[in-house]
Amino acid sequence: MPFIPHTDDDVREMLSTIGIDGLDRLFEEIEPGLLAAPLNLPEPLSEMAVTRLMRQRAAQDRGAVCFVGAGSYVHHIPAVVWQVASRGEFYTAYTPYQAEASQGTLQVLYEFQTMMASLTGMDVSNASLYDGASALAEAVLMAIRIRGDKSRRILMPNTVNPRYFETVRSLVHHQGIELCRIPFCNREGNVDPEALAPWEKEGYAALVIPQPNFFGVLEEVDALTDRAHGAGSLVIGVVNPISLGLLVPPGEWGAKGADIACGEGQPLGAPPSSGGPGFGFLCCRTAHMRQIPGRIVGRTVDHRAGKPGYVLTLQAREQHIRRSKATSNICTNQGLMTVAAAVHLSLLGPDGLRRTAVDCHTGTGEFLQMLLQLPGVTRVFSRPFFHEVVVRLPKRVAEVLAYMEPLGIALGYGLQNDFPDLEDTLLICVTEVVSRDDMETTIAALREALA
Amino acid sequence: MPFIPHTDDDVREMLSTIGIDGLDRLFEEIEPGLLAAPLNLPEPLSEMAVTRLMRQRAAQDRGAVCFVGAGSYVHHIPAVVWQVASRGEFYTAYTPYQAEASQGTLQVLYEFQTMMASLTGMDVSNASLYDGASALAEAVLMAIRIRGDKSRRILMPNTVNPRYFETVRSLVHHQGIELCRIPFCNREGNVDPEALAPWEKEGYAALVIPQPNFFGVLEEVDALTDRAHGAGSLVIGVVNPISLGLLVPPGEWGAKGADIACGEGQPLGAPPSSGGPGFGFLCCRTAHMRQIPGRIVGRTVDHRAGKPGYVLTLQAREQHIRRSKATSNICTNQGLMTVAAAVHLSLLGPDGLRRTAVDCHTGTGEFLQMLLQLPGVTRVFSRPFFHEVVVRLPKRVAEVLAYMEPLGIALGYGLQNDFPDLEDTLLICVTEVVSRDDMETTIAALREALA
Amino acid sequence: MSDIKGQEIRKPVIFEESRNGRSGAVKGGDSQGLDAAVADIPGRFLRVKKPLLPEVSELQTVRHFTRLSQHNFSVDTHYYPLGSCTMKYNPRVCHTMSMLPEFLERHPLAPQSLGQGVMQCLFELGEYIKEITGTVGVSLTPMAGAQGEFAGVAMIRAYHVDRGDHHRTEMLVPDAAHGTNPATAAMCGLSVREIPTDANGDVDLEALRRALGPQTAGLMLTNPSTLGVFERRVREISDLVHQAGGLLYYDGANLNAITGRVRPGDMGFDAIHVNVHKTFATPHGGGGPGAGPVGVSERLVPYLPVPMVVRTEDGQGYRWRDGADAPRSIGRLSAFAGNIGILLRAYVYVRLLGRDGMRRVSDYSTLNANYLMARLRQGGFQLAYPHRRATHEFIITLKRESEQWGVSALDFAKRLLDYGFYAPTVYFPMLVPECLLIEPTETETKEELDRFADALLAIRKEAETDPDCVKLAPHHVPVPGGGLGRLDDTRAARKPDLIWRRTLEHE
Amino acid sequence: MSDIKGQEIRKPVIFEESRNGRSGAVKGGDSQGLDAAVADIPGRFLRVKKPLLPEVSELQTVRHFTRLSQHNFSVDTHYYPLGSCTMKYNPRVCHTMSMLPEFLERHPLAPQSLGQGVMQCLFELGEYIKEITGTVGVSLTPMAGAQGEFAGVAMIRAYHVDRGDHHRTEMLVPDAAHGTNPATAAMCGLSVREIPTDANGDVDLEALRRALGPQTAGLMLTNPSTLGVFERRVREISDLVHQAGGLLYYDGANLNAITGRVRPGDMGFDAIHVNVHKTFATPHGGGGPGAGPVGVSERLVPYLPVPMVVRTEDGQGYRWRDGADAPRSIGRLSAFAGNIGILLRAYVYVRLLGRDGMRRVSDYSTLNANYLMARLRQGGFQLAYPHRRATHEFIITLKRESEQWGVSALDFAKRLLDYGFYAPTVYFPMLVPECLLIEPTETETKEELDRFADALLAIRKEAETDPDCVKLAPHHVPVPGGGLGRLDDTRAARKPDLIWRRTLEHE
Ligand SMILES: Cc1ncc(COP(=O)(O)O)c(C=O)c1O
Ligand SMILES: Cc1ncc(COP(=O)(O)O)c(C=O)c1O
Repeated sequence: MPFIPHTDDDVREMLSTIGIDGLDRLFEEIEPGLLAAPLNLPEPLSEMAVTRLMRQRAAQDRGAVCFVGAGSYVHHIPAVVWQVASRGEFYTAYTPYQAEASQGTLQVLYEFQTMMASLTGMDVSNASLYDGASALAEAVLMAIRIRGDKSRRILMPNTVNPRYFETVRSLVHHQGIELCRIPFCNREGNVDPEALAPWEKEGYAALVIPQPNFFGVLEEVDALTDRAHGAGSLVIGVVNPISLGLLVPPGEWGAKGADIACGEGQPLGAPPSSGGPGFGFLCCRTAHMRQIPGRIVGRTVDHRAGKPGYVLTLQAREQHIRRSKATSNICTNQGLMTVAAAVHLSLLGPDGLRRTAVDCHTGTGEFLQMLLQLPGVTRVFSRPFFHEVVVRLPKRVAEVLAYMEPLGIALGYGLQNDFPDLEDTLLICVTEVVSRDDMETTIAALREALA
Repeated sequence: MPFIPHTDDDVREMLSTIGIDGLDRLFEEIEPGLLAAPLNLPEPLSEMAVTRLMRQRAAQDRGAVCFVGAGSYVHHIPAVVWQVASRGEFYTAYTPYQAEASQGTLQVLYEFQTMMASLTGMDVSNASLYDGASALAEAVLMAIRIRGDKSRRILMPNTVNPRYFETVRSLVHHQGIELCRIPFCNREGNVDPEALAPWEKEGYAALVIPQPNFFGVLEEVDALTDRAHGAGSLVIGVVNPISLGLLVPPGEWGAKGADIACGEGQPLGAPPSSGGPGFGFLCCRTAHMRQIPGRIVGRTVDHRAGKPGYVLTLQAREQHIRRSKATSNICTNQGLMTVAAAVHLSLLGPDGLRRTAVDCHTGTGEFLQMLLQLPGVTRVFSRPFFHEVVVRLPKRVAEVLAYMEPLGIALGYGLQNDFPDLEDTLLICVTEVVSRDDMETTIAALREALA
Repeated sequence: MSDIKGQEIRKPVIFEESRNGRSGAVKGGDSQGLDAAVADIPGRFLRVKKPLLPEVSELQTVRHFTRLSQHNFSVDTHYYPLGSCTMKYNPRVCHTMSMLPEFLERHPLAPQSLGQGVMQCLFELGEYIKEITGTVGVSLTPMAGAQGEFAGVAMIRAYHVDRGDHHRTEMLVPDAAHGTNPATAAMCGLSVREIPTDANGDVDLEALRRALGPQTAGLMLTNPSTLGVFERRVREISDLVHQAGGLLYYDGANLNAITGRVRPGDMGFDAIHVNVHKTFATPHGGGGPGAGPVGVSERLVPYLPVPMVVRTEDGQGYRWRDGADAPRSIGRLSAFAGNIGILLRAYVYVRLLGRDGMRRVSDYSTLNANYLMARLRQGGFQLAYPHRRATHEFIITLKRESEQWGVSALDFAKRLLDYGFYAPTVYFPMLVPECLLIEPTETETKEELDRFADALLAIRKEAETDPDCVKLAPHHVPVPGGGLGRLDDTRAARKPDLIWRRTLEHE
Repeated sequence: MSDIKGQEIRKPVIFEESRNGRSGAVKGGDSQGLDAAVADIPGRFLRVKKPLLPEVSELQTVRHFTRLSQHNFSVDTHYYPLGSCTMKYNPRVCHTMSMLPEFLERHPLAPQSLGQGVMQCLFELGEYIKEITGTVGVSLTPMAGAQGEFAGVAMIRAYHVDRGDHHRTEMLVPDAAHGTNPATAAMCGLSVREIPTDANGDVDLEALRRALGPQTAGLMLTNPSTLGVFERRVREISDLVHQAGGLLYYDGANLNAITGRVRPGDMGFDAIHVNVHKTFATPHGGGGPGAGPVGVSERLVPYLPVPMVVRTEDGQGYRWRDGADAPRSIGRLSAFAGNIGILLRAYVYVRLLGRDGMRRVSDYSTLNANYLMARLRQGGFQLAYPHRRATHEFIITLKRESEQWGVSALDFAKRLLDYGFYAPTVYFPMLVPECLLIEPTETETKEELDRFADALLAIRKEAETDPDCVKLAPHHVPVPGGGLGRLDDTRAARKPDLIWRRTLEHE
């Protein structure tokens, strides 16, 4: 029996110890009328057959030369990362409830927290949330808790990834929180700090600042942060961790820095994998530490020798203790992905991370120049960007994408669905895995598509 | 610097501790005239670039539907096998010279030895040799040592894999050992025990018996063994370990059983991998234990508590102790492959091994029937076989194979090169990974090829 | 004798191994000219201070994390009877197949034509989950059990709101419920009322009746409950709640006990989440990722969270259905479509087990629990619900031991580590004093159960004869600092040390 | 306190976990009708007694072998300064790339058109090895260093025989040589004469001169030698041997010390093997597999072992050249073409390092050895060759310590395990008494070397003040039976227990 080790003798002995005469007796407390008919599930497959099946399925998912970013990024992941993270001791453990039996996982998480806090320029980090979008929702809820009853209004620029907006809406709207959209400048693609003015009279709990924003454009984070702080509000930064190899971290925005930083950790060691699993990260100031959702690992000492060791801590925030008053309902998070991230960041180091950021950014710059050589292709926003950029095509985007698709080229993400004003525009991203050859082939194909 | 952890500060401090002022000084004892010009090697590649390169190379090696056996067999390998065997602690250890620091590897080897000895029906096993062919050469040398000066003649039927014959010749001929070829019966494909008669007067050290033989044909192992023993000679069995799930093991051949059993372990957990790595195994009777080549692990106890533990043992046989009088020059063997084999055999168990053997065999039988339906295809030998069979085609084999090749079908192994008498014949093997669909597609293609 | 011990050598924090300028993974080219390359980004946007990331070699990275990994109990190395968590064997082939590069490298926004393989797997998995849970609609997007709960409760709420039932803002939750249940209700803006449990572990029906009313949004129930017993009057309960106008949420954490035997949908539940890391054997990874697909009855179908995989109109392929397509959906719960890599593992698992295998899961997990329970009862342990069958888990209470010998459930748990077993769940559910919630799972052998029972019995003996040995345990499980003792939780919470600092003297 | 310890729990032999009828990997179908299926095989050929193989579940298999793996020191977990074995970091990407399914699944006799990728890698690797060793022909087929030696010596012998020099049947081997050298010569039917080493670790030239003669087949030399020094008069030696009509064999075990600096071919060697698990960082896997490519000078090219990858006539592709194609070849050394999976790892390694990287290997391995040597000398250890530079390894002799305190090199080695270090090579080469042959490799950090030096110095102190502590070491490394002590080698050899038997009472 697959995965079940019981021999006939075992079953006999066990039933006799229990004092019953058959497996069915184990279920005798269940009302007979409830017992289900045999399920309509496929016949079991051998491992060999499953292997064949899954390879066929995978073969249908032909790889594409990928110029799509928009929240998920294809980076090179060193072979070490998943060979280490897939080790059974990490892979098949549970949340480290018994600290002494889980020091490995706990120390990795402590190291992960250190890396994320330093990367974002914040004081503390939790041990992960589901993804970047839900992390932003948790950050919003956290800000509301911090602000107490003062305001239930959150300013959410339209330059935030629209999928993040939708997720935040689904996750927080039950709690009477108002999400106010802030428009962006059509020419520059960023939020003018003046756009906050209308909200300042009534006040708001927090301003969300994406850096880079969904269009790859760099926001004036210093001015925005100071302005929000000036209005007595909190600042939540939403950042791409790769960009933090190069860009000023949220903790250093403006005079006082953002209060909460969050984002999607997928670029740190997780393959895109159709969108998941990656992980959400969330960092904040020490002052707000007890408002964080999710697991947190702390360093302590053992009772006997006073030597360092690690435990899950500040658990009074969590659902298993605080129940309906918890900071969140999250329980299982994305643990293993943080192991991968810790390994990935250890391999990269600060220089490697910076190099990756630069390689992506210069790749995007180069590709942009090549695009702009094509007749009719124009750049949409004029401000500085990081590794992602919006261009307008002289032809219907859907048509162009359809032309590229059978060639195995994912040319970019069409913005028109989410932003009706941005007709015929594409959000384009180049990461370090895209080669010069890839770019040239793509430009040649695009030239034909536009012809 | 890839893989080199030295910072500039490290290098400075280290040089100063050594008391020199530069790396070149480390090589000052080398005659300057000997120093080489910069090597003509390619520029270094990043891990990402190497990954791209190797994937391109791999993509050239398009998989084939494979009906070739002839000494290497494509079996399904459960995912567990290499995930466990690739664990760093197994993968990056050396030969377990310090027993206490290598109990993991040593216990696995002890378990492996137990499995192989039981599988072959022998008393003891070594911890692996390079491959099946070189294991046969070592078995031959071992037999010669056991027989002392009595004879330096080995009877080697022509039904032994010709590559094994070539290997044995290269490896033993310097020591004045005579390899006598024994013809096989053209109709039945096996060695008639009577064929040994001519050698019995002068005597011989050992008879090699392949089971199944190179043609897949089952030899009359009982009669051959008894006859060799009757002539005062030793018997060396060369066996396919998968077949031992089903067939009488060498230890039980004839009245007394073979004296030495050896073969290729690749079917136990090693992918074909263009021919290597697999491993050679070699088992024998307790009486000949001290003549075995290669590593052997023994169970012993610790000095303190008297609890079981494992060590490399009987090392007085080996090159590092006995030097020019050693039983072999082998040092590094195929250790990791035996870990994979131990895991693989644990997953299979006796029933799983038997099932695999049966599935392969019935697959071959079915495919043979399908082949014989094709006009002009005939079976060459009439005797019982195991999972491999010889057929004659009504057309030049080279032409037929060339037709199948671009279809990604490796239809079999043409025997004519090795056996000029076996014109237009193909050695064909079906293992459990070949599906019915594969067979039908192949038959359809072959029908066209023969048309 | 020196106290330096091979197995207990200090594991430094990786930052202590770091040296300025050292580097890991093999990157091409050199770092020169990096600044020039980003000249288009104005200086004010550029980071000045290097982040504190390890500067270590690739070997140091491998060695550090490999050694840390060995400081973990896990299913692959230890028996792990953690109640309510179903720590059964995670088949390796599920991992291998979900890690095929074509699956991993697929961008979520890549054309759907280039993702038909993964989408077919997801679609079929949804169908299987519907069949197993007895529901008619499914969404795979929730990223863990708790998010599945959120989806379920949010759907219930949306249902009431859609019908103008704005006053239904109270969620009923048994006192034995997992913390995520009340926390989820709160996130959905509902108030929580607790329903007590009766002496035999069933919901107190009278109390339930009293609690139901026009304010009732619904009831969240785990069945088998977290008390390790099957709620016998579940149909009565569901009728009562439905009659009161509420809907029923099923916390599927314990589905492993009943797959192929009973279906939550048949019991009358309207929304159900499945923890794939439990019943579907996907790994828990030391904390996640999980996935929490939700299945629903007819009336909640319109509210399912997006996106969902559906068949294309021509029936030939699969496509994503998103918000535009599902106007009454409770919306999106994550940026893309959930933890697809995890869902693939669950898919492979169901294909391996098939119909009979999915039924054997409940048969043998229940057999193992009942056997272990019988052994422990015979050995003198007190059961929380002695008159009940165990489901796939059961509870013993150490109240007596704690009163007589001063040895708590936590002490038993810590001492088990010395014996090489991970500890059962302790102090949950909260209503049973000094409890151990023990879940053996179907993939453990009788011998392992016997060893575990023997260990618990031996510890009980120790508790009687040498209570300090148990109270100070563990004695043999090293901590990274080189110590061996139990860790100081209180200090951790009082003086939080959450990130490493270069200047801090830790040792 | 109980003596049951989490880290020291008995690891049973897997057969003890076995139960009749239990089974592991997921196989389809059922076992019914197996007999009928092989009705075509007469009964006398069929096995009756089931072999003793484990009957365990997949989880039991995973758990058993995972736990065993943790009972191993390895490069991935420990500093491993095993002299002459070059235990440096084995890049994981080499593993991943060589495990691509297209490479793994290729049958050795599949059409060559379907193997051009792997063949191109092999061809290029051969070219790199020629360049690195300074040779003009290469064969990759030998399966380890010792088989490479066999190939080299067999070629030398074939060369003499071809020239009618049948009397050249004596191989000269320095007394410091590795055991495989004389053993190989013997396998090639040659007699062995040992050449002594002088006080500074160089070959005794006078003795060599005396030994040379018309019977000389050649000289086998390791340079740097196994004494951790570079043979300074290697050109004089090669001239002498060549003048006497002999050829020179280079044991490439120590190539890591000189890559990119000096080439064996330039020193005058005619045949050279390379241990890819040493210089080319392929893993040693607890014993192998390795690969031992041989490079040769012009005169030995015709004798290279088959098969070899060569370019096709049109220069567009690659093909196997075998015996038919190479009539003077010493022949085939294995059934197919050697350990190709291992050679692929070596190929990836060279591509990662490139020209500069291959040179850095020798720079930094030599730097590390000389630094560690300096530290140990300063700490009071006695060097075997105090007047010499270390190469990539060096020898300390514990003669003094052993005489004064009765603590042997083996005791030091065992005590190092308690400190978390694998032990250096002991008692090799045989001519240095109580020696430790220490090879740090280039991939270790200065800090690790310092820790190791500190440990050796601490042990030296222990040897002085508490010699029993060292003599009874290790104290903290558990053995599977649950003990902690040193293992009894003598008993193992006297009463060999080489396979487990059901009836045997082991415990
Ligand atoms: C009964 C119960 N409900 C809900 C959950 C939450 O599930 P998850 O951890 O997947 O969010 C758990 C998890 O432990 C549980 O045991
Ligand atoms: C000096 C020397 N020569 C030869 C060998 C034999 O090489 P292999 O183990 O690859 O057969 C070794 C291996 O340890 C060695 O150190």
